[in-house]
Amino acid sequence: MRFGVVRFYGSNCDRDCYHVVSRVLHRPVRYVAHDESSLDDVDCVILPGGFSYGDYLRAGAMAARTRIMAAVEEFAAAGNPVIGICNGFQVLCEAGLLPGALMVNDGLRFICRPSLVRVEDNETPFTSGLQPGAVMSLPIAHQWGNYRPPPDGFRGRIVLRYSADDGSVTPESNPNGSWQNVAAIANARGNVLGMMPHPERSSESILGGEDGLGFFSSVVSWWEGGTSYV
Amino acid sequence: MYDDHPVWEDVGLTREEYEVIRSDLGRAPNGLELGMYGLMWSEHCSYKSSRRHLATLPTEGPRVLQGPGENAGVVDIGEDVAVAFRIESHNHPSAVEPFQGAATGIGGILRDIFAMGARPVALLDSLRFGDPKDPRVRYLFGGVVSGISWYGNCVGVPTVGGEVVFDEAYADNPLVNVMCIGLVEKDRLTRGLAAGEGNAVILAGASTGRDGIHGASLLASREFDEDPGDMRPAVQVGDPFREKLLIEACLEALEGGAVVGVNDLGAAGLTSACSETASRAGSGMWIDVDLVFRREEGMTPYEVMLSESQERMLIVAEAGREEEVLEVFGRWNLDAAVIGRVEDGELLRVFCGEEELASIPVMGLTEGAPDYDRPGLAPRPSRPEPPVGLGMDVDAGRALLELLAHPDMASRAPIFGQYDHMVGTNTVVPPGAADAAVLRVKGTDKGIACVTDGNGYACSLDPRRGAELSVAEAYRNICSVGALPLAVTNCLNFGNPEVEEVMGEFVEVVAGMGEACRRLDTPVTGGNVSFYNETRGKHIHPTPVIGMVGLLEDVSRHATAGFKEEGDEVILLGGDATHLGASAFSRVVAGVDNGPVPPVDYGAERVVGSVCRRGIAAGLVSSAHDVSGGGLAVSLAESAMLSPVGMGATVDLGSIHDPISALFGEEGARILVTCSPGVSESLLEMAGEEECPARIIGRVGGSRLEIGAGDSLHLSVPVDSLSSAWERGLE
Amino acid sequence: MIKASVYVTLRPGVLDPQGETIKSSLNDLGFSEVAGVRAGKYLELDLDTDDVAAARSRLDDMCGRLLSNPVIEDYTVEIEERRGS
Amino acid sequence: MIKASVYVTLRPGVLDPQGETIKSSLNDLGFSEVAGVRAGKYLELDLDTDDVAAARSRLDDMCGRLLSNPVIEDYTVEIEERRGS
Ligand SMILES: Nc1ncnc2c1ncn2[C@@H]1O[C@H](COP(=O)(O)OP(=O)(O)O)[C@@H](O)[C@H]1O
Ligand SMILES: [Mg+2]
Repeated sequence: MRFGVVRFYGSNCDRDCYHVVSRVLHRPVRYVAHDESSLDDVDCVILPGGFSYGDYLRAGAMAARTRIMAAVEEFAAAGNPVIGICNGFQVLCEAGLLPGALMVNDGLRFICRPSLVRVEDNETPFTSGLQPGAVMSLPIAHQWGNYRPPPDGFRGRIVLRYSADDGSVTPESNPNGSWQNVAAIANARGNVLGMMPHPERSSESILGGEDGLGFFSSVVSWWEGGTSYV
Repeated sequence: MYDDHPVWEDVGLTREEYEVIRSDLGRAPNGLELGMYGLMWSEHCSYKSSRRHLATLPTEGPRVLQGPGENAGVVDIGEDVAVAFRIESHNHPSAVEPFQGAATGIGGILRDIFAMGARPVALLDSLRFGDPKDPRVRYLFGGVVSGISWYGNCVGVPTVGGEVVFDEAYADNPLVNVMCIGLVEKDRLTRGLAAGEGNAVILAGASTGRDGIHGASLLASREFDEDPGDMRPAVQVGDPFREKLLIEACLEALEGGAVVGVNDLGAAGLTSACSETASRAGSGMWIDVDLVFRREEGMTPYEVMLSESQERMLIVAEAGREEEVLEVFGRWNLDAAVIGRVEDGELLRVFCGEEELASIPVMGLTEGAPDYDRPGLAPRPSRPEPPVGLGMDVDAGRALLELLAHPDMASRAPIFGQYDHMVGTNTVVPPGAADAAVLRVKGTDKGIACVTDGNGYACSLDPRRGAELSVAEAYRNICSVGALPLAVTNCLNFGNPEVEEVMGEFVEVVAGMGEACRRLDTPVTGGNVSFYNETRGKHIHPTPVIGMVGLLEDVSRHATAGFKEEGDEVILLGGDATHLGASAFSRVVAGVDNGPVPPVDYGAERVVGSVCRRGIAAGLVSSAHDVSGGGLAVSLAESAMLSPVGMGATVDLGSIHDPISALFGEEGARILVTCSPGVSESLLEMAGEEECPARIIGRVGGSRLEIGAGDSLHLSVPVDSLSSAWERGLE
Repeated sequence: MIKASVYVTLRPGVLDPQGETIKSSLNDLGFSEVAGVRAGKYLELDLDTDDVAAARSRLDDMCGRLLSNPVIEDYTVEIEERRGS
Repeated sequence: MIKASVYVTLRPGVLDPQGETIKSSLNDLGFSEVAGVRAGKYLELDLDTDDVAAARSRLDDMCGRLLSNPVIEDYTVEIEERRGS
């Protein structure tokens, strides 16, 4: 299974995602430039975190309009797995591949710290190996992570919600004001996932935790095992 | 404009300096030339008041690949990997515009690191402000922290450490010192050299505008008496997005092999980048201002040469291969253009098309700058009898809570929580968890530890000892995570050097720092001097900020400060404090603003550090935390608060001379470590081998911190209460 | 050359954390009369054309495609012609 | 009740990285006529008063103290009265 990590101008978690795929998962991976037009040679696309185009105008807005995003749309339409992490999530919303929008955090500030999330949906390629209801610790690092659903109603899947350590979804466990404590959503089909927490930052024990690895290993087993939810 | 002769005063020079220029050139300089001299001979660029003193610092060591004189110092950590690091101040810009001032400070220090061919992997920020209750101070503090957060987060370099101190002395002159660390393969190490006749001089990155003209000579090299409003044109806006592209493009261009040298454009812009690179290589150079891409119309050559526009780099490329370099920048959507050539000879020549506008001996601009032996009034450090216990009848528990809630000691989470400290996935020990940050070095088993430390308060009482203490504390912090201290970079923040009292302090601080670095085997590989931190005749505390890096051979063998397991034994490496001189307790609790600053016992520092490192490397140590601000009691409290579930400890100091001094005194080299009961003996044995004082003083467990001595219990506070005081202190 | 102004505002009903924070800071500073604040963006564009009608439709297009996010934002365009420049 | 609009723009000569990036993104999207973009802030305030003159001076004060950063920004205030509300 071959991964593609998209690099927009200003992406800065591209190398971290590349590292996890190549050094921790031991799977082939290549960088995909923002102006490429084909994803024929990859099986899973990662839109990494960072500050594409400086987060100027709106986080993810300009990246969503680059050439590669047309290819990502096609790739997703064919049912292939696409994951957007942090800025990648913002790009997916801006590109219309996921419903809704990410606004500035309630506190307006950038927040960088571990967060607890509860798994709501394990019927996506990226969560297929996770237990529904399980609570995981994943780092967050964002200023624009306050998820808002579209005005005409949410027609996607909630995949992760910020929670307390016992799994209860409380206002106190919501770091940024997200609707429904949303930390990650997927499209209705389930193959496009956007998440604010950074799984690539908690995929090795030396970094203090491995809860994030499950997202990457899930998609590998899903693909290699041929399990299909989509 | 260039022939509209500005007088020497306009460029910040003295008449004597002007006369030297005249005689060097054998003629009167024209306006452009004078402007260039003015910048290069400014205090900020020429170090004219500090050079001779900095020359006394120890700069050599077996691991030093690059000492002072380059954009950053570099040390070898083995396996072909080197660490580049440097600290720099952005005090004056931050006083005028805290958000952008601090942000562009981050931009500047990053460029010094990737100019060396190193990929920036970590940032640290050392900050000083006035009383946080003052709304203006809150505004400066808030602005600086969000500026660092914005720029650092956007470029994707984690901010992993730093420090903040609040003291009236900085009310009008906040200090913003930022440090950057980069990693480079040894054979990729690049220098700021404009070598090789005919090689191309390429300017890359942002276009040149009118921003920041005379920033170095006016903002950073003068007192700050004027209304900051007057300085506003010099304020610059940062563009971290473009900087991120510039990092990637420069590192990629270097891979191609066509690059001979790289230099950032910082203070004094093109003038400085051209003259420094030519001077280091012993070359001449010509450039044509017409070839410099600009963002504003109608800029004069003078403005182009003096502009301090951000996010620009100078690249010297092999003749005939310039296209390769230009192509890389183009791919990163950055402008780049050949603006001149290296040439033989000794002149920096500036053209506008065919017309030669300036012709100055390169060395005259750089090495030829004035070198002053400014008179200094030797400080008379206050060294009264050390206060013992202060004769006070204090409730130690209440004093501890008061200390923890003090802005200088309270939790820094509200600050580092705004910094992305994890991007890059190298951060093994994040901010707040230990005495130093630890980063792994991918592709090896190694780790690097880094820290900044400064104690302006101690320096104000006793400049020499205060400086020694600052180095010792950095050293101890590096040892506490298990790393071997390697080398030092430093930022020397002072008032006006033309004031004898300030110059006297400066000389003492440099002497103290040099002594400490020699005794602790941590050579100085670079740094920065910031003078003129003075408003309306009031100058800041002499404030040397030490940036130190250390090495862990096995990064998985490191320690953090929080208690780990119930039942672990608490071991004190080092002796007991016997007095309260220059302590946070005497200042905060007793309101006594006096010394003496305890002297550094280098022998003790070395053995305590060594035993701690060896214990950690051998896997004997569960947690380690040094004793510094607030003394033993604060140190124990921090380890309790940082434990996973608010684990307390019961400590019995045995027979001590004076309990308050033992609890809150700050003298001496001390590190608190915890070990599981089975292995304490091995650690004590190690200590014995090195003749390091060490003893078991207590046990981790329970939900309270209890400290007693023999039969008397001096303090018993629930960890929860400690935490709530500590966590709210900075709000 | 046409100079255009684009105002991007949050759609009614969309919570505006920034506006709310500004409002409460203003109240804290003693501006108690401030009953509500909504925060938006203001963009000035220079367009290299003299055809106002065409410019208007192009601006609509720019707003739809990039300058605003229809999920949460509305926009308004104003055009100011500068003759003879 | 008075409704006021505040426009905060960067002072001339101050670098506008956001505006420049938006411009080049618009150009890339085929809007080649876009010769320049300057990005600013737009705030709508509801003020609980009917005294326009007082409101104007209070707004000036708000801009000076919080809404704009005089070091790098300029501001403009527009007031629209809404009678009877
Ligand atoms: N306090 C100091 N200790 C040691 N070296 C210093 C100190 N201050 C400056 N230096 C060294 O002097 C050189 C020139 O500094 P500077 O002109 O500020 O560099 P840049 O042009 O890169 O900003 C640098 O190599 C720097 O490391
Ligand atoms: Mg430099």
